[in-house]
Amino acid sequence: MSENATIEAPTDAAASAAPVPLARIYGEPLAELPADLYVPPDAMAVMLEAFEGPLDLLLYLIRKANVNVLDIPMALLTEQYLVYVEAMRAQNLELAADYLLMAAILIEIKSRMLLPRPRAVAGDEAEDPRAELVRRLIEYEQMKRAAYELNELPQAERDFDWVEVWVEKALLRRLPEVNPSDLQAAWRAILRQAKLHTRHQVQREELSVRQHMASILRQLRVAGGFVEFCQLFDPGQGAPVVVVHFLALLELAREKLLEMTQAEAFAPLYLRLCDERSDA
Amino acid sequence: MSEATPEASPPPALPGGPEATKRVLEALLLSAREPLSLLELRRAFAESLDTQVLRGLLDELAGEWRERPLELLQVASGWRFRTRGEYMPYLERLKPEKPPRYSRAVLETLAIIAYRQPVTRGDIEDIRGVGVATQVIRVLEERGWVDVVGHRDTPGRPALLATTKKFLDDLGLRNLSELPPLAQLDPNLDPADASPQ
Amino acid sequence: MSEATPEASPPPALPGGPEATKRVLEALLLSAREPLSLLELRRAFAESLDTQVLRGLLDELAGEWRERPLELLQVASGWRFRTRGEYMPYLERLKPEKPPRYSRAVLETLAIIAYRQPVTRGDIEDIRGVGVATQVIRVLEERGWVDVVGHRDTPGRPALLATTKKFLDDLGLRNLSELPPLAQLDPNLDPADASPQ
Repeated sequence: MSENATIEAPTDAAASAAPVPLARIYGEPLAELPADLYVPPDAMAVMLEAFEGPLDLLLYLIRKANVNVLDIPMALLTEQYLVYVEAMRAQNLELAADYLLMAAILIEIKSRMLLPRPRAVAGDEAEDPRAELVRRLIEYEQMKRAAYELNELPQAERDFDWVEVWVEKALLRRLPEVNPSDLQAAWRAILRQAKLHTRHQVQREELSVRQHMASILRQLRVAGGFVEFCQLFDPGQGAPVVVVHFLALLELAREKLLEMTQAEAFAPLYLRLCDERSDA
Repeated sequence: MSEATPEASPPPALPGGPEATKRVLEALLLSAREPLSLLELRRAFAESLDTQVLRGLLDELAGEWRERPLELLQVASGWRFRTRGEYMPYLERLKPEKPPRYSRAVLETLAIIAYRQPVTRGDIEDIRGVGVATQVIRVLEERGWVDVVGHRDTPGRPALLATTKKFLDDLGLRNLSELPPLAQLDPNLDPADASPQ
Repeated sequence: MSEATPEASPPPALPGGPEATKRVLEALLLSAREPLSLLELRRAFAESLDTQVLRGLLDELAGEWRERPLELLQVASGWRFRTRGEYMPYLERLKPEKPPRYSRAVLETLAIIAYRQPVTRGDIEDIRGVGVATQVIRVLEERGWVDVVGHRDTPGRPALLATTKKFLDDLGLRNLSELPPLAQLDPNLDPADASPQ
């Protein structure tokens, strides 16, 4: 993008010396494409898409030209605006109606500027035809900067996270709460009822075997088919864990939940789920 | 706390002094999923805590955390702990998706709603000078930052949009007056300032 | 954001010493919604932290919180902070209603699965002496506490049920052997003691 595109007030001489217009854009003569306006087509497309709308484009032109927004040279702003809009059209960018509407507004203001202003009646100053446009530009620029400032504020999830420490009782999900002692109580109730005291005493040691039984079943399920004995063990977990794991294997075999096979003595031992025999 | 069922017990007496009370406040604020208002905090203490005392303890608590990785912040809906900005790079590595970065269209629409509320979609379009895509407003509604607070009594009864408490909370603000002040337009701005970002 | 985008920067060097690292761990664990495994914690540090060092720092951190309202726990799927039980009555008062409770049938079924896994529905019925409604098992499966780990090789190939990692996490247990032991049960226990609360 050119850095020095400015709206230079042409002298009358320059104006009178203007050659035959190159083109007319929306009825406005365009003498020549300002030299500093040439932008490679691809870059132009990117640049034009960067504008949020006609007000944004106008503000850009005004700021780039470094002119006072309260005293906009309408003829030149209009000309430059139309050049950009024409460039958009030439790039086959879908030209929003908003841009065309603004073109019409600019042309209308420009022509009203050329008319002699009616004398103020009773001391009231006649309104500047640019007043409404200026008001809109100022308001938009204010909001545009406010948007920038808002985006600078620390924002949840982007710049910080809220803290929400886990609360054991599932208070927030309104799900029923269970704690280990509830299970103990439930178990006792069952026993009292079924009079199975001796049969169903459960010890800690047995429970850890039961956990390993469940995890071996899961492991075999995921593997599908035969798994070599050694693969079920992780010596890194230490001897006590390996022993419990082995006890769990034996218990599973005893309960006929898994099947062990060996082709010959000292050959690798293979295991699979009994219920997979029919699938295999 | 005894083993007796706590739900059934009468409101407990204030625990042992302000230090213990601060620990309760800490537990409440660290585990709440929303900011807690003074009203809610008092409810947690079965109204046995004076509002002025509570305010003082919250300030002390915020002070105790000043050098730590969390900060206790007062936002629109109450008090809440949040992580400090410098820890975000670590936190982000564990996030499955990147936090949203909003387009200029979304941010400008948000600014207009925030500073000019309540506004209709038409008002926003007038100020921005372009149509506002439905998607833009939906993004803000889905984030919970904007909602419909009424309808203007004009033809079509357009919806009036305003920002929510969550918007203020998520930006760490207590109320709208803490929004950055609107800039007074300087006619001779640095031109670079106005170029599209 | 004026800050450099953290995603683009190379993995940061370890921050200043173990104290600063512990503060990062604190920020991570306090803001996480789920337990964080060692793997995830190492990922947050872009793998620049040795697992043994990490383990040591987590133990130190747990020690630092020993006297505070939260505790740092190791559960089945990793590490997480938890609000200590004695603060529950305050938290509960923030909620207008009381949480629901599971029926006796659900609790007993869960107890049987937890203590006797893997079990079939038939086993549960044998132990309870009554039929078990499909709904009862579905409730536990939907909660993510119970799942099918295989089928017994008997006629009908009944499904074998076991408890999940989530069950352990939600009850604050590291493994099944942390369940209360069911050692010597005296059938003449004080009835109040064993009746479901």
